[in-house]
Amino acid sequence: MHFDLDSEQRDLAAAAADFLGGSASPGVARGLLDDAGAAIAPGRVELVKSGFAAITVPESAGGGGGSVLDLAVVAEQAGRVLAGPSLVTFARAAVLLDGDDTRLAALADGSLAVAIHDGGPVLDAVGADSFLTLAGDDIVIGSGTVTTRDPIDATRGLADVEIGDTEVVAAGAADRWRTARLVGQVVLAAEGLGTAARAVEVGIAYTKERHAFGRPIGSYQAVKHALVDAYVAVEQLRSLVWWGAWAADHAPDELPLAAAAAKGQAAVALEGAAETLIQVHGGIGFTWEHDAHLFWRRAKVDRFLLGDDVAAFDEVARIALAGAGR
Amino acid sequence: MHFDLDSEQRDLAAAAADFLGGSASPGVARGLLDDAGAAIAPGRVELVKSGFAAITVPESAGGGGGSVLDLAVVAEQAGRVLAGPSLVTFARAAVLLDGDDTRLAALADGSLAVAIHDGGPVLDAVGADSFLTLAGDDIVIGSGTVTTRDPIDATRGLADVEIGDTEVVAAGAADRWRTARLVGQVVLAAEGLGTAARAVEVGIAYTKERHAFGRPIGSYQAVKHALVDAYVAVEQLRSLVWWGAWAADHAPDELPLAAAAAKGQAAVALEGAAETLIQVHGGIGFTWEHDAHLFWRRAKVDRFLLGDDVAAFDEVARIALAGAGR
Amino acid sequence: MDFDDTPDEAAWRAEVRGFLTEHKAELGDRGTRLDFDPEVAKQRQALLYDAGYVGVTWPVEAGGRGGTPMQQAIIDQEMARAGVPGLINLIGIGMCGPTVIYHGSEDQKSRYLKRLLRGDDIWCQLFSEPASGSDLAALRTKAVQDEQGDWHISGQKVWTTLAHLSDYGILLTRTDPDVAKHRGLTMFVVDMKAPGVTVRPLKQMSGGADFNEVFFDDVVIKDSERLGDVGDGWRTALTTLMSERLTLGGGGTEIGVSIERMAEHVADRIVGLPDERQALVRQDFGRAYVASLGMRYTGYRLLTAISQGNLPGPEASAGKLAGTTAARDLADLAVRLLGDDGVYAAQSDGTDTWQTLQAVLPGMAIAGGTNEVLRNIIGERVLGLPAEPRADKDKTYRELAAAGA
Amino acid sequence: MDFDDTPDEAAWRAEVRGFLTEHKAELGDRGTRLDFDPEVAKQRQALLYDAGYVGVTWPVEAGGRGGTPMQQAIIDQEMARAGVPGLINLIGIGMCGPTVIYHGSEDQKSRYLKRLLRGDDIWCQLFSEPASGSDLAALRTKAVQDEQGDWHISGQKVWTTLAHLSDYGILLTRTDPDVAKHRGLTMFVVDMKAPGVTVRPLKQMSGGADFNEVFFDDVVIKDSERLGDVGDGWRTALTTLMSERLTLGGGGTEIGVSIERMAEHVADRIVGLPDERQALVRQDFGRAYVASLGMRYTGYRLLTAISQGNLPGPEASAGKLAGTTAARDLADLAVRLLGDDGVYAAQSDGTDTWQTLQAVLPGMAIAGGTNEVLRNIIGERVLGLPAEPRADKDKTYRELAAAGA
Repeated sequence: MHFDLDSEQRDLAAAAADFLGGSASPGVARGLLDDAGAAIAPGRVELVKSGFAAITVPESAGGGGGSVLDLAVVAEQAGRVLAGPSLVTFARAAVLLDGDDTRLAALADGSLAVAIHDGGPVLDAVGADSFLTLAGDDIVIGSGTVTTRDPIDATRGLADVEIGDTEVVAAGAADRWRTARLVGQVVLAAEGLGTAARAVEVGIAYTKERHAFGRPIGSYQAVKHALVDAYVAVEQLRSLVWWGAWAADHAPDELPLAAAAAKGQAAVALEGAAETLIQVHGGIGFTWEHDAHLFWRRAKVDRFLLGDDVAAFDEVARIALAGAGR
Repeated sequence: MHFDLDSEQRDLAAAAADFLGGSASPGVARGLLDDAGAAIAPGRVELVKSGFAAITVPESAGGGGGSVLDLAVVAEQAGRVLAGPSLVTFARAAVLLDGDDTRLAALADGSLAVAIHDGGPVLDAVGADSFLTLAGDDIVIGSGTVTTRDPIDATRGLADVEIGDTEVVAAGAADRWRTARLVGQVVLAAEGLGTAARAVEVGIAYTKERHAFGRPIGSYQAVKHALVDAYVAVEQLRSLVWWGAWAADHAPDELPLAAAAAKGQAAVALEGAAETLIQVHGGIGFTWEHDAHLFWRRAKVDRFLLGDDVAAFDEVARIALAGAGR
Repeated sequence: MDFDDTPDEAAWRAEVRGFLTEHKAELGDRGTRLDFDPEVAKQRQALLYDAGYVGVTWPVEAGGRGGTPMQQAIIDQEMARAGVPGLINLIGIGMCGPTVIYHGSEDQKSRYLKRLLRGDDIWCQLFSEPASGSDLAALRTKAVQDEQGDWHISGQKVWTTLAHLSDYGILLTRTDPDVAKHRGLTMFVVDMKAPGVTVRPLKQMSGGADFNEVFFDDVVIKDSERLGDVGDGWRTALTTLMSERLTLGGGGTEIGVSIERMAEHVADRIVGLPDERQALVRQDFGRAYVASLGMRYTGYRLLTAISQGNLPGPEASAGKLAGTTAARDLADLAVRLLGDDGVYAAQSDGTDTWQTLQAVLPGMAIAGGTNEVLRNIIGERVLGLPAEPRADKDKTYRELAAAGA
Repeated sequence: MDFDDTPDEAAWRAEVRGFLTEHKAELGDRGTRLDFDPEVAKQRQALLYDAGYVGVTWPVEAGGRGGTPMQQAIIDQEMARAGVPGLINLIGIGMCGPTVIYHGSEDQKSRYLKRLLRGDDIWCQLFSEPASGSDLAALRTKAVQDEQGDWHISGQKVWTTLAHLSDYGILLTRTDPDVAKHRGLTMFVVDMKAPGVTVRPLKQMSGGADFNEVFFDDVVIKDSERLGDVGDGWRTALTTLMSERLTLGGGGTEIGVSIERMAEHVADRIVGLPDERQALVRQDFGRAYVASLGMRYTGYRLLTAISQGNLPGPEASAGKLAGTTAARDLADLAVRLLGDDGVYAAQSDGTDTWQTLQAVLPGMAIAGGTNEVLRNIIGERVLGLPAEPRADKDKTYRELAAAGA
């Protein structure tokens, strides 16, 4: 049994942290809210250039030829600094374009700026010029009219999109669409893991320093236990993200359960961590200039992406109950 | 505005506490679990004799001619000491037998030992010789075959009952049946209020005395805040019980909402108080000889009586949403 | 038990209602708190004061009418009922004024109190600091007396509501760092237009700016503007905080969101959902609705106590605890019911009620005492549970500050 | 990342599995913990020990085979898989034995260890007392040395698993009340059949009796049965408690209820419910199921650490926190799904699995460290948050006892 990252993945995480942390940050996320003209970081061009975006694109198409787990490792680092665009978009595109080496190459070299359209607000629509969507049972690609709206979390690049002319990428490929969505849920959960873990770290650091009534507030049980509960939820999430990524790579029959579990736990753990972060900071925690609300904004938006947490837990129960007693 | 008990009701509470506390107690409740032959306290005969059981029976039929609020005041005291049989049974019977002065007199003088059959396990079936139930739209009374089962809370006198021959008490009286059930929910919530309030008191007393690491455990936030949350829930419940009882007496149109709210809050507040009581006691709290589990048993059973908490909250929402925007 | 007014209360209510009805056009409509125009708000308060409906519980000699808390509660209820906006100078009336009444000189009282009630001067309360939130007595703002007897103030306050509109403030300062931290404090009235006072709005995560930071750079205050004795500021501040609680009045029924409005929203949105989701929504909504009913009727118990001449104790804070949790859950549900619009900061029709509520609520569990501090207060003062041992009682402020506290 | 055995692990697993398969009839079936017959259980342990599968991680000279924690974890997994009951002397192996190994004399080691591993002697751990639960060092049981050097023990222990079947116990006592409470403790091996030892089963709220009270009335222990130095009992006890954590082995996947069995129950019962209730049940079950999956895969991370020769730190306790909440919610749901049977202690067919689980779980959030204590431990040792100030560090035990602590 080796249910842990290996040393290459740890190196990958370090490299990703280095690259992503060099430009993205909660401060950049706040800047996007303050100024609609500001650019998301690291941004689509830099993210593609770094090679991290195309980790799961085959080497034959100019990608990294890596695993979903590799991508999840990077996604966690992206989540820590609220980076954008989301690796969820690239992960799903890589699955949807499977076999279409021309478009995969365009995805990997940045000439195809794609987002995935599920029928509601589109993640990373801002800056995308092409949209993959499911038409009947066919996966199609086309242009789209993008209508941006006032964002809660501006790093998600969400917008309403009306799809224009399309052409078929893969016919009769509803299964592949589903798989791509499950992989997307795992990568989304990996980003949530990073965001939640970072929120807990920030909370811990503050409560060690901040004093009230002659001692650090982290010594008070109310504060300490809230952070512990958030930490425990994050570590459970980490296990589920790893399992989900492993299942995407090696055990497709486990993927539906693992992806739903990771998606649901991510929504709950991230929301809990972000709310705890604000609460342990007291007054400063709900000011605009503090980073706490940027983690919180991510939490409030992510819980609705790729289905909400309620749907995820329902799906977990359906799968578990369908399998009961077999 | 006088949303409070008046001095007569306070005297009534004191008298009820005196009478009920003279025989009933968690110790008696434990005894009922240890020895199936032991008698519930104060028991049907004594409770009738005291006059408390027939508070809501009209004076013309030999009852107290009091209000549902009066009965709720007594029920709270009954809940504090886990007394039985339940005043819920008497409250419902008084409504169901309305106008039938002969039977009401028998209820008030104890010659009619009745329980109410809703279709599931019957509260206070143990020791009852007659059963009121709804047949079609008629309220009927009849004998029944009582099958006792291994109880969780033996003070509730729950048993399965198969109804025998019946005669009609009131024809076309489905509305009255519903009202009786709503009144029953309020009185059940009042008993729950007493039990929960007492559980919080016991918890407070213990955590003031018990020391760990050189100070009373009640000074630790984890313990203190758990008790505060339980206390706050109990005080919210108290307000809802009073409102429900007032509505039963004076505002029948508010009764469905008030009864459902009280029922739901009672289930949640009592369960929370009982679980907190065990938790703050540590090891001693889950021993047979400690009283904590007797409060807990009451909580685990009561939440299912007269519909469960899930049904109660659903009903609250239905009523609130039906009234929205009117 | 009843929900009826006593004859006296009914008469008072009729009088108040009559006045509000008659003057509704002048008094305007209750909108959001940030909407109101300060000048209009001051005129409104003057109109109400001149009619005798502001500061009714204050002593006559302080500009009030020596009325009862219940009279005040009825005014609050009737203003809410009539949709008349609240008073702009609420903090002045609830906190600053009472402190001046108890601790001010006759000269201060005559100069300040009536103008405060009329809304001629707006007041704010300058207690909290960046490094002293829950632990108020840890404040750092320094006041040093010069040879003329004037005080020189340097430091920073924060979370100051209305500072940007205020004419005066009550200011808690540290005048002696070499005694225990509660003992070296002194309170003053400060002229908010004095040289050296800088007010900066503090933007919250919701985008609103309900609070300010206030900087004091060698601001000079005459010793005659002192409230209470030198070094006695903690006791003076307790008067202020106690008065704050009493300002609550008929409160306790609000959870930061109108439950009726929320019910309309849910009723509106639920019909579009599959039956199974509707059941889930009803379960969440039902629980939160029960919490709001619990608060409303607990508020009536408080009002009953007030009606009988009693003053609410710390148990009045229990409502806030129950309320913030319920409000959070309601806001969550409200946004969830927006469907696709829930990921944006406003609905497609431009309204943003629920998203804004969602962003305001985290602050509500903190402002006015974090939920954790409220639990301590209720646990200790209502339930009688023992306090935590205090590490800072036997040390001077200077020693504590050196240790990072 | 993989879930596969290394070649060594696979070989070991095959060997263990082969043995268990071959001897399944002798080893018997895993039933409830209370079912087992002590004599049968001792024979089972002897059989496993003689085959080399008990105490594999113990040093060879202590009767073990100097194996790895992963070998032990594989034995645990295979025994569970084969449905073989657990070892009766688990506390002896996990806690008492290691304490003897570290702190016992050569004579004690040779007399006790091998018999303990074989199950020839059953052992218990006598630490907790009525007045010292979480605060173990507050214990009162007195040990006084007479002129011959023998120790005389008086006092009471509680929560002692297996005391009624035990031959020996490790006993923590107070030998000096006039020093700080952690410093006046001394540990002994006590003969549980010695005169003056009385064991009384302690009935729990579930009706079971998994624990005992043990009374010591002038029980005499030779000084040669001391473990560690006089006054050094706290350090000795830390060895015991540290070993307890390591006993966990491949644990972390259990939440006191088999999630598969629970899923069967839900699947069974849910079909009879209206669609809307089914959705509510799935929501609750889905959340608890995710918690159980989270624990299972976190357990695999722990096992991975063990497989690589690392020892689990205090973070291993995190599982218990997540687990007790999930288990409580699952038990609640399970009983709820019984419908009318949920108000009785057993279903109409006489089974009482879910009602019993419901009654056992409140104890699970307490036994082995309350959830509150676990949160302190994780907060301080894993997250590095500061400890609370301790009021009892600078006082002698006698002073604290006089103050009621």
